[in-house]
Amino acid sequence: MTTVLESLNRSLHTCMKTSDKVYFIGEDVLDPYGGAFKIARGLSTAFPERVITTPISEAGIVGAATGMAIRGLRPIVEIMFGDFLTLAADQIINYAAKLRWMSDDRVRVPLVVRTPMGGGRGYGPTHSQSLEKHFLGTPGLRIIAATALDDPGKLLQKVVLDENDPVLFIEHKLLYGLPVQPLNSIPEFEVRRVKADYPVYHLAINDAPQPRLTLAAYGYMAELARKAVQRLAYEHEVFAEMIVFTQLSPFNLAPLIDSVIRTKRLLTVEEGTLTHGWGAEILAKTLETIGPSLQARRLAALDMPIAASGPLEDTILPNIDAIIRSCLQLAS
Amino acid sequence: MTTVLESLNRSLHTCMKTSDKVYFIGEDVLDPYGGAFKIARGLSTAFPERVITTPISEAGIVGAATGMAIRGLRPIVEIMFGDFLTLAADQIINYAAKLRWMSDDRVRVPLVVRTPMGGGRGYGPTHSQSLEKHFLGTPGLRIIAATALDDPGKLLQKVVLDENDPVLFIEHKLLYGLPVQPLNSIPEFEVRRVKADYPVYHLAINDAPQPRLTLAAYGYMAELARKAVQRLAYEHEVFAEMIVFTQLSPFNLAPLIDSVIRTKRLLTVEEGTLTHGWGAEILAKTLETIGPSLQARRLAALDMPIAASGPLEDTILPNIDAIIRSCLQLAS
Amino acid sequence: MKASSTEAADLYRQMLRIRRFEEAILEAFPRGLIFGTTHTYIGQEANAVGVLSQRQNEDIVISNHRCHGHFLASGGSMSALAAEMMGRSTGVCAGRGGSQHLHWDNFFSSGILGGTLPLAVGMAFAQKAQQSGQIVFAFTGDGALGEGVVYESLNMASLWTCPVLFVLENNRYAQTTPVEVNLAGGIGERFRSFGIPTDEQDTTDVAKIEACARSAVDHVRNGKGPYALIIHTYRFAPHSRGDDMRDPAEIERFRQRDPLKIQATSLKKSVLAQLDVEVRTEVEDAFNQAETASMADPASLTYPIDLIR
Amino acid sequence: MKASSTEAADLYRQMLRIRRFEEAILEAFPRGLIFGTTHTYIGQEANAVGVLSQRQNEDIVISNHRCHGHFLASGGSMSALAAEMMGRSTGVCAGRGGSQHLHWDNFFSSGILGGTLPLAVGMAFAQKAQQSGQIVFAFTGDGALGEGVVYESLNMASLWTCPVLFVLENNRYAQTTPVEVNLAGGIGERFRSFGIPTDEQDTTDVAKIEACARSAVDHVRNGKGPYALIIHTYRFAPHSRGDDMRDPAEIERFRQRDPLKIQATSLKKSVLAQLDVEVRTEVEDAFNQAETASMADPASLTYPIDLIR
Ligand SMILES: Cc1ncc(C[n+]2csc(CCOP(=O)(O)OP(=O)(O)O)c2C)c(N)n1
Ligand SMILES: Cc1ncc(C[n+]2csc(CCOP(=O)(O)OP(=O)(O)O)c2C)c(N)n1
Ligand SMILES: [Mg+2]
Ligand SMILES: [Mg+2]
Repeated sequence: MTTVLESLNRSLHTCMKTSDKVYFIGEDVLDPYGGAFKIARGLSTAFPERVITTPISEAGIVGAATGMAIRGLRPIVEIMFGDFLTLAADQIINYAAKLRWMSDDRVRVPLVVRTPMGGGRGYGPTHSQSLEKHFLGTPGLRIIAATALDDPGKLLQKVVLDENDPVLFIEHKLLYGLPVQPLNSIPEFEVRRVKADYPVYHLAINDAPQPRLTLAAYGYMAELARKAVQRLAYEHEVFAEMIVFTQLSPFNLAPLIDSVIRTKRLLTVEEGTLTHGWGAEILAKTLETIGPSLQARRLAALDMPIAASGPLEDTILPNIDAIIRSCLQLAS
Repeated sequence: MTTVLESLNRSLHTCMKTSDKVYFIGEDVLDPYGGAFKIARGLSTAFPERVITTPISEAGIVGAATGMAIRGLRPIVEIMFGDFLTLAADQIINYAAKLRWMSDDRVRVPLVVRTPMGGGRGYGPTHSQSLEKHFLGTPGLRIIAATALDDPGKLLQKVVLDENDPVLFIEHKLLYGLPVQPLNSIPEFEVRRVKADYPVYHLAINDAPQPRLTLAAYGYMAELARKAVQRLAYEHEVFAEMIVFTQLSPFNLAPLIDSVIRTKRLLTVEEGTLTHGWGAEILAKTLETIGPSLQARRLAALDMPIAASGPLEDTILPNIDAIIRSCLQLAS
Repeated sequence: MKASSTEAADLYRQMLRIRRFEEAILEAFPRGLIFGTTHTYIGQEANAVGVLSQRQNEDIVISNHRCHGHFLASGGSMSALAAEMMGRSTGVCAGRGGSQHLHWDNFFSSGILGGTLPLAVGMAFAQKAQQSGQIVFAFTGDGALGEGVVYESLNMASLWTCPVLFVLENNRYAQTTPVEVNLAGGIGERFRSFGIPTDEQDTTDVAKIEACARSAVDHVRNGKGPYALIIHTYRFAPHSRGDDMRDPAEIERFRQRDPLKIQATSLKKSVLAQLDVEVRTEVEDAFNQAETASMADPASLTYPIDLIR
Repeated sequence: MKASSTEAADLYRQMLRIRRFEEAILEAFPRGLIFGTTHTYIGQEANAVGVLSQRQNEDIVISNHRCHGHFLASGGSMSALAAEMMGRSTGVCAGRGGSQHLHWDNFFSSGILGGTLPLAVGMAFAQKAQQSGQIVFAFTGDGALGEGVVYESLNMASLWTCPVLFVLENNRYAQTTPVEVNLAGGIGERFRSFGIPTDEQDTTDVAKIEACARSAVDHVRNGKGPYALIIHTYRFAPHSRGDDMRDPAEIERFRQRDPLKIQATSLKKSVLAQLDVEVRTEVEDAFNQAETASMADPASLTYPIDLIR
């Protein structure tokens, strides 16, 4: 069994071994610590010259990495908590994402900014957020979210070695400890990888009748959604299919549309706060695409900061029961 | 005739006269210059102690103003171009907007951040954006957009004198030179102000037949949309009604729902880039509310930076012809 | 000036309260009582206690992620702090904030490094504008000097002659990173290059820190503008929990100048014994009180602003 | 070291090209030829020309909003720059960038103040890592010293011994704000507090600037890390256009040390006359070429990344 953490860590080792252009940059990333979530473990021992521990300067390090990327390196920046991305917002939105286009495509910026997002650990309002919603739809920025499905390390490897435009790579903290789930290993589910550079996954319960609704999710919420789909089938005899995204922005909606054309019912599930979140775009685009027969809802965090206290945090963030409730409402 | 610029400027004078808690803070805001867009003109002469010109430190001045607000003042920060809001993103999202909630409602932050947004002046990729989309849906942050309709100065005054939570106040640059349009002075339109703290406006062509579709817009796009609605009626005999928002986040959708329940067709128009923009949430929420009979589209800027060259900029940003085209498609 | 023996005892008592509280927090983790993580103040007690001895009633304290010591030395309730970390309704912020997000009276902390400094400057500006006589104490670590907004803040504080005392606690590490790896040039120079006068001390002697704080605060309170007190110190416990990469010998060496040991030398055995009992009891009571309080109630959650009106 | 007369003439010629180009730009506005706005370099020509005389072929130049002078002194095409500002397809960035967003070869500028500095540091880091021998010239104004990211950049540059020369052009104003109102402490101190050595000059003498740049560049190119050249200067024209709030007498005073006048004294009348004609012709040709080029074509627009794949 490989955990998501191990998969990402191994992938970074592979990337650095494969190309000496790859640099790893972040706060407290040196061994033996290897970064706050240990994703960098072993890197500085294996590649001492190419792992740079930095001052606590999120804007500065993203900007510096952008400069490195322009000049031929392939830097990976680790932002210790995704909550701190706000500090690098200008460098991401007004610099990294614009430089290629502004230069009439002569400058390329193969920059990867990796960061853990998400709650569930009682870290409180400034260390638990899923702030990717504020970066979605930034022209020139690709946003990718790791999942436990398939091969998160391979996803990261593609981003690091093959991309030539800036990527924000989101990793939910609660994924790290989960086992990686190869597509053929997921009990009771038939999983298809829809052909695309950044895969979209289609999950359906084995031998189920026609699904009544479609769920869309990414990252850790895809895990919760999958469990909800299972319980819906067994406890409520409501059958749903699921689309899991890895590329959030820009996105390939075709697999979702395929499914929704059949089900006419769509639920998006995300951990960020509801309003103006990821699901809004998914609903809007689906509506524009398939027209006036769609029924849809979104499930997300309550529109408030995330409390440290367990019972409060549990109430604020979406959970399996809430997904099931939303599905039942939608299916009825 | 009063221009929007004059209306806002007078409003600031009124605010500072009304309350000695009001401070005005920003780059190059002193007389005789009075700020890059002259909205602050005369303020530093009339209230020399309470107008503070600052270093070029967008994060710092928003943070400092947040501190002032917590301690009983009512600071208004001018960010010279809305494109620079990214620099203050952390102070806005992780500080100003969270402090009340995190303190169990004991801290209040009556902070106003005013900023001009928008293109149309050839300023190029870093001085022409409508970046409010990245801040929409921030829990704890109110976002208000000025319009030329009704009384923009009064809107600003309410924000400055009556609000006790942080507000981002968006002013499209092209509004400044336009005349303020009192509701009863708009030729050929019947305009209703829907009762709400932050008004929502309902516009319909005088004595028109049942409208075929609903347009939703804010800020400068509301001006273009109104002209489009007029031309649609006269040139195409397609009748539309319009909802103009001043409060973007959070928002009151009831007036829009009222209209869309009748028309079943919705077009949102915004100047920000399309994907994950304002319209996404409007479509999503409308769909969730009225269910599976809705037809909707969004018109927005192309998903790219904004070019300096006129013909390119004109192509990237939405215009009246594009609104008309979108309406005709939707109505057909 | 030699402190009277009651004063000396009080300084010791305050440091001991912090020490015992933090130890109790670390012990409470394995018992599953605490949500999230923590950054303890063990080893740095002399800074908060020495500096905040100069705080007057309504002065403001801005703290960072390592805030328990600052909070307790500012008069914050020990049981409310324990309760906050246990997610109870009786917590300082009713369970919303947790360890690093505290607000109580004129005390503020948050978990994003550096971002508290412009707030401190703005608050100081407001107090000056309102001629309240209040000043702001703003605590920061060496690592936070990496953040750009710190320099924006120093510049504004200096330009606008704001009554703020910057207290820079250089505990020689930011998380796992030694200060030399994070910081080029010098700490004092950084402040002085913005025209902010500094006092730099390498000490854990609370009496000495108190004396330095007295003249620093005099400067600030007398309208002479910001001042920076730079204290070279050390933390004995891990950055948060179990993440200590430092050489144990180094820790041992610094433990020789444990602020409690130093201050203990000026106190009688009997006084020490009595304080020991007093503080142990206080901490036990605080934890008992916190533990028996009800969990924060989801029904108490509110939206941060009215969603529609 | 006395420059040979051809060198002296060349420095003059380069400054004159910038001067005449900027004047032509200001004249072109009322004719409706230019999109957006501009920030001219009139008065500061000696900085770009003097400093960039030390640039070797592949060195990198990072510029700011006031970039035309840096661009021309870096060898950028005058007609492409004029075309860029007129929104033509032949513009430096095919009309996408406009006045302040230029990229050509190893030249970069952008319109968000301060944010170019971490890029400069990262580029310098990359050149060092690749042992290319290339260095980075990073130009900044006094006003940009308000931005926090500048200090994050100085810290990284110093810690990582990056081959970058910071050129701080203090023209005594940021837009309408005098430097004293924006900046506490001292400019030199700010750099030195990060361990970055500085050379501070109050001059518009291109020969002097060239000499200072030579030793500064030596330092950087020899792997000794970053260096800051601080040049106290003045702009004669408004910040952008028509927004000049300065005392005309002050402008007049500074015009006494017009870099062109100073450099002219070391050149023969005949040379000056010839250069005058040459440069006038060059500028005219450049503008004609730009004006007759086709407008940028909307069909040339592309999305910044593939939207779906
Ligand atoms: C903006 C930001 N970046 C990173 C962190 C993660 N972090 C928390 S504490 C810490 C080290 C801080 O070092 P220092 O300022 O010296 O304080 P100390 O922990 O030593 O008291 C880091 C990197 C953070 N909280 N905020
Ligand atoms: C982040 C940011 N804030 C504000 C501005 C607006 N602005 C453009 S130039 C300028 C003044 C810059 O002064 P300085 O750095 O001294 O350069 P100078 O114009 O004097 O050459 C300002 C405030 C900007 N472009 N970017
Ligand atoms: Mg430290
Ligand atoms: Mg200047």
